[in-house]
Amino acid sequence: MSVRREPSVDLELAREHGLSDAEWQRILELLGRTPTFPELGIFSVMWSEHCSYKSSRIHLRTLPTQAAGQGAGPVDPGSAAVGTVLVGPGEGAGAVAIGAGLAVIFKIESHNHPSFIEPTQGAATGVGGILRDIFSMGARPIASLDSIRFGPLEDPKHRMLLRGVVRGIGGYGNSVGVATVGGETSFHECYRGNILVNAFNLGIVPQDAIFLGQAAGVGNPVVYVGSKTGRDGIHGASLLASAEFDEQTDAKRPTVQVGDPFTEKCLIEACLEAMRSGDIVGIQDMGAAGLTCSSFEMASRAGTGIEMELDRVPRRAANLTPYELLLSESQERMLLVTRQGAEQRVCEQFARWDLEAVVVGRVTEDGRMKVRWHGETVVDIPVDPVAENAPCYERPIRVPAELGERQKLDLASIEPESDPQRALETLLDAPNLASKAWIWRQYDSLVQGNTVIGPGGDAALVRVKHEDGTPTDLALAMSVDCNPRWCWLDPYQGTIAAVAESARNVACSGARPLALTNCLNFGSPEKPEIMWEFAESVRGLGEAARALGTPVISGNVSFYNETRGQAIFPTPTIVVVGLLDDVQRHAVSHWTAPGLAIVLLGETREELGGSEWLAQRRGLEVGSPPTVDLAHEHRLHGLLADGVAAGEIRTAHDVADGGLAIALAECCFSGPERIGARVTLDPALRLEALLFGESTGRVLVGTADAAALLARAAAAGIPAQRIGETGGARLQIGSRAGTAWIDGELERLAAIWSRALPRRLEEGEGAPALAEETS
Amino acid sequence: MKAVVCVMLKPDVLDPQGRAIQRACVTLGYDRVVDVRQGKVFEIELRTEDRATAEGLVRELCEKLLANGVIEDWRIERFAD
Amino acid sequence: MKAVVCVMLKPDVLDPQGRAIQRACVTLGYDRVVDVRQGKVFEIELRTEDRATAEGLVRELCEKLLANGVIEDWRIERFAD
Amino acid sequence: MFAVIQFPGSNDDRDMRFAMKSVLGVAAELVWHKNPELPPGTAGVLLPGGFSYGDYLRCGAMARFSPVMTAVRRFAEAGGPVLGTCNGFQVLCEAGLLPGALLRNRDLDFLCDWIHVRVEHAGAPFLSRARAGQVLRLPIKHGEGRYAIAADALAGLEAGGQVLLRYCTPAGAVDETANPNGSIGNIAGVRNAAGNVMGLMPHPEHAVEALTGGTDGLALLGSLVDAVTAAGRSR
Ligand SMILES: Nc1ncnc2c1ncn2[C@@H]1O[C@H](COP(=O)(O)OP(=O)(O)O)[C@@H](O)[C@H]1O
Ligand SMILES: [Mg+2]
Repeated sequence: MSVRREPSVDLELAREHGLSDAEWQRILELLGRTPTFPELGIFSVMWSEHCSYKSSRIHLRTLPTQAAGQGAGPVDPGSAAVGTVLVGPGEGAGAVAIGAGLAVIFKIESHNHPSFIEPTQGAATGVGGILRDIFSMGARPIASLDSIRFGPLEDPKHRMLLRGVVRGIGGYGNSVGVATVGGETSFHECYRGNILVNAFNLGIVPQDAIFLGQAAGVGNPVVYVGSKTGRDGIHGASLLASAEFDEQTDAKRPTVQVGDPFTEKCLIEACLEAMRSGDIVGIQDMGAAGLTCSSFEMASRAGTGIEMELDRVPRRAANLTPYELLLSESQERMLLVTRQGAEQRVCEQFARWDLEAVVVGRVTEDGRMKVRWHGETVVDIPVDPVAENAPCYERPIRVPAELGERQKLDLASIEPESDPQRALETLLDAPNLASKAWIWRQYDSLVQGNTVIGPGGDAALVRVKHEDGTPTDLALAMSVDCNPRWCWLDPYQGTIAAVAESARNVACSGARPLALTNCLNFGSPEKPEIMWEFAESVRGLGEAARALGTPVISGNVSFYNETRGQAIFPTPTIVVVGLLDDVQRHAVSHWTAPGLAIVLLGETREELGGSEWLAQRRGLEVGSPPTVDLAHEHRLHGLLADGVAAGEIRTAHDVADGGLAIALAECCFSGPERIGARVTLDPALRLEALLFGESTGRVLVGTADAAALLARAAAAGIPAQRIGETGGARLQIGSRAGTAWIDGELERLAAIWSRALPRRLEEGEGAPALAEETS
Repeated sequence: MKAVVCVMLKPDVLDPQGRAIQRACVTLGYDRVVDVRQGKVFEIELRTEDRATAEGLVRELCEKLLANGVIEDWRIERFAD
Repeated sequence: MKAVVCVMLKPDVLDPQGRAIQRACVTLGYDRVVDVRQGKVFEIELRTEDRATAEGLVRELCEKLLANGVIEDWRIERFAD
Repeated sequence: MFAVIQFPGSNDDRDMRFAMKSVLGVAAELVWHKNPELPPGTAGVLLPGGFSYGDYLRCGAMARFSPVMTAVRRFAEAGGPVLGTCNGFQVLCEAGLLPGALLRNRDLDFLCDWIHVRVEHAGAPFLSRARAGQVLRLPIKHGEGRYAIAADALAGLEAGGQVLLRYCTPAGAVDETANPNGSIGNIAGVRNAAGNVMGLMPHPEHAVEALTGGTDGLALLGSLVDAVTAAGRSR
């Protein structure tokens, strides 16, 4: 056996691994002995917040994970009713039946910290990881979204981060041939020390061909597939800065991985091929905590054990230790369990794609994970206690002392808007509201030929094909949303609003919301105030999901998003996915022709708390976010779907950040050609609330048959008013009495809106090109 | 004065490009090619005749701009006139 | 034996990357940087101890694979052990 | 039958097959790059877009060594029609089947957008369904699409009528504002001297349905179908 220098394992080392004293005790009891060094490594990652959800689990348990009316029993795959949840949280991703014998599989995940350290590779590997979650379930990934948040663009570092992250997401997604069809981008001081990069992917699979990460069938071979294992990404090099390691060992161990989209593309094709062959029993990607986490989870789900010969694992670097091999997070690797006797065939199939596939172990019945290294047993621990019975904490919760202060907004003391035209232009130029075309033009949004609505619309809309390429009439709509400022002012209301907005965006295409996934980005769970934010947010998420009939089928929690004690705003990123039965009948979010009537659905209230107008024009981030009437939202979804299906609704655009004036402007210039609008409003409210207030539950509609639509709205119990018509080359908004509040040439307004990001990025031309280049 | 600077991925960081090239070499029959690493080279033209000044400048540039120390190493390959 | 090979765009081919970096240098205050060209560097590990063999091999590789003669020039920067 | 070559890392291979099979209704098969031969009955070869071999080293540089490329070269030398789009164009240039090379975009970024190209020379086999001067709206999606070629070779190309498509404004004006990537002479697509091999950076296979953005790509792919059908009849 090769000589290994390993530190001696004790409480001290356990602490350096991030384990608490109580957890250390638990390990000793579980094993009845002191763990080996590799075993300690395994416990530390399996029981880390990231893998075990130890602080979040008791909250997440409250979320609805099944469709309304769906029984608890197993469903009949192949003919499950549309909307049935086939796989809920716990697997790589969730699955929902969509008809035509197909299911949609989707999930969102964070890659925040790596992207801060190395934006291009951090973001790229984030995309790679979420793709593996999807195709490891047998689905072909067809569409991605990204939700990215940075500090102010005035900071050159954040310009560099934005460029790097976009290059990473594009570089990886474009190369693997999965369309990035939309996303969300925002900027705020609170992300200066901790950016957010959340990646979403969605795939299609026949309902009866969904694969799970299970190591079933005693005696079945366990096969390692994909890239060789290197020393990269071994957890928290920082945690391990101990005397037992000489300086060099640590310096040699990169914490950030480099993505290899080419290998991933080959893996996608090879895995899908292999899964169709009938030789695969279970499959999972080696994500966080690599080989350890994947093998434990697979064995745990199947109630089996695994026996592994670590020296068979393909290695990229010399002298890798068992500890490193078990914990490495090298990318583009999968773990498969095949039928006995099929392993040779499977390995050859991968060889066709020039991918390495090696039998590294087999499934056992004793429920233990046994790992040998050159004949010596280096790990021997029971699977269940590690994977399933990980610690679970009910962390203390405290309402932030200054919450009242945050929420205080005395509208009477706010100076009224005296120059609405100027306000509109300021908002159009605000990075949070400006066009994000500079970003999404760098993403291939067309590959696979299914993109009906790409980036730039409310929700992206993607046509569904069978694996053999035959098109269906179905399409899926998806949108990623969160207003972090609202969540900071009121995490409960803010999260409800995020779900509502995402669902509303989806409904604007004509699709019916089906289910959702979420990525909960928060600060340290060890702070009671943060834990309060988290609990409130999950409470809101559950309530909204129930009310809108969109079960939570997958998700991800990212804690510890803080730097020097300064946490980010609570940022629960939501993606609602919706289904459209007839892809030919859909609505877009821009005017499609001049001469259409403009109808506003929903009610505008005097709500300015947490608005972009208040932030941009008065420098205030206070108040309570607008309230959400979930019953109204639900009715609105039905109205939109029916109105689109009936052909009455051509354009539907959700009124969100920046309010009615911004939404109107977007309708005018986000289409292939600009079309103006003339709108008259009743000045029943404060002007800034009327034009820039962000009351929820509103949608702008363009229709050729206003009467029919108004009747339909009345029948559905949705307030609706005709406010103007499309046409011309100007955006004009005024009162019925004839006061012109806003009157601007589209060309000029559109230029402000579309130049806002590139202008800021070019100003700091400098830090751009540099190290972000990979090719 | 001209400086030639090489920026390479750190030895333990995966270099997918280098690996692909090495494989291509073998496929082409060059099986003596056991490893390839691909990096970036910068030829930097500096307005100075002084070697020490140039070196100081280039070092700063490497640290600030040309390499990301998290995954890359750099070296000044040579100076030329 | 190891060979270090540089591949650069031909002098008359526009190198927008090099130009962007040059501008970035100036923005950062390094106005003595008058020109930057960015190329690729390959570190090739060869199974041979013989310098002449190595050189022959590397030349062939450059011509066949590593550089595209339409737009690029290449040079062997050095050999090392 | 059309052979759509599938390299490891090809992305638009299935989309190309979809365009030919499901939209144009002709036989089309994916052909694995390790095949030393084209399938019997191959009447046209399509090299799809994507990132063959990850586009590591240079776009198309490694794909040209794939075993199937020997057969493609033979097919081309025998006068068979070969069309390369995006990465397929890059492969053809690297393989020497088309003149020139494709470089990093002028503005460095990958660019996905709908652009316009002007047909410079209509006619079989690639543009019989178009007329000279016609403007086509097609998508591009590439990071390395800046066409480059030495000055004397360029003169030869122009003189020989080998420049088939140029980036232009919607109205058909060829100027710098309409040049998305800095290509010399706004060149978006060229053919070889014999006229049976063509490469272009835009993606005709992504412009075949109104539902997903437009149908101008059929001008190219449909022409190819016509050419192959005509050849089949005359044989
Ligand atoms: N990072 C990004 N990647 C891709 N598309 C993006 C990104 N950021 C924004 N977009 C697109 O820009 C448009 C506007 O985004 P957003 O302001 O979030 O819309 P909304 O307010 O309707 O949710 C959307 O179509 C969205 O998909
Ligand atoms: Mg949004």
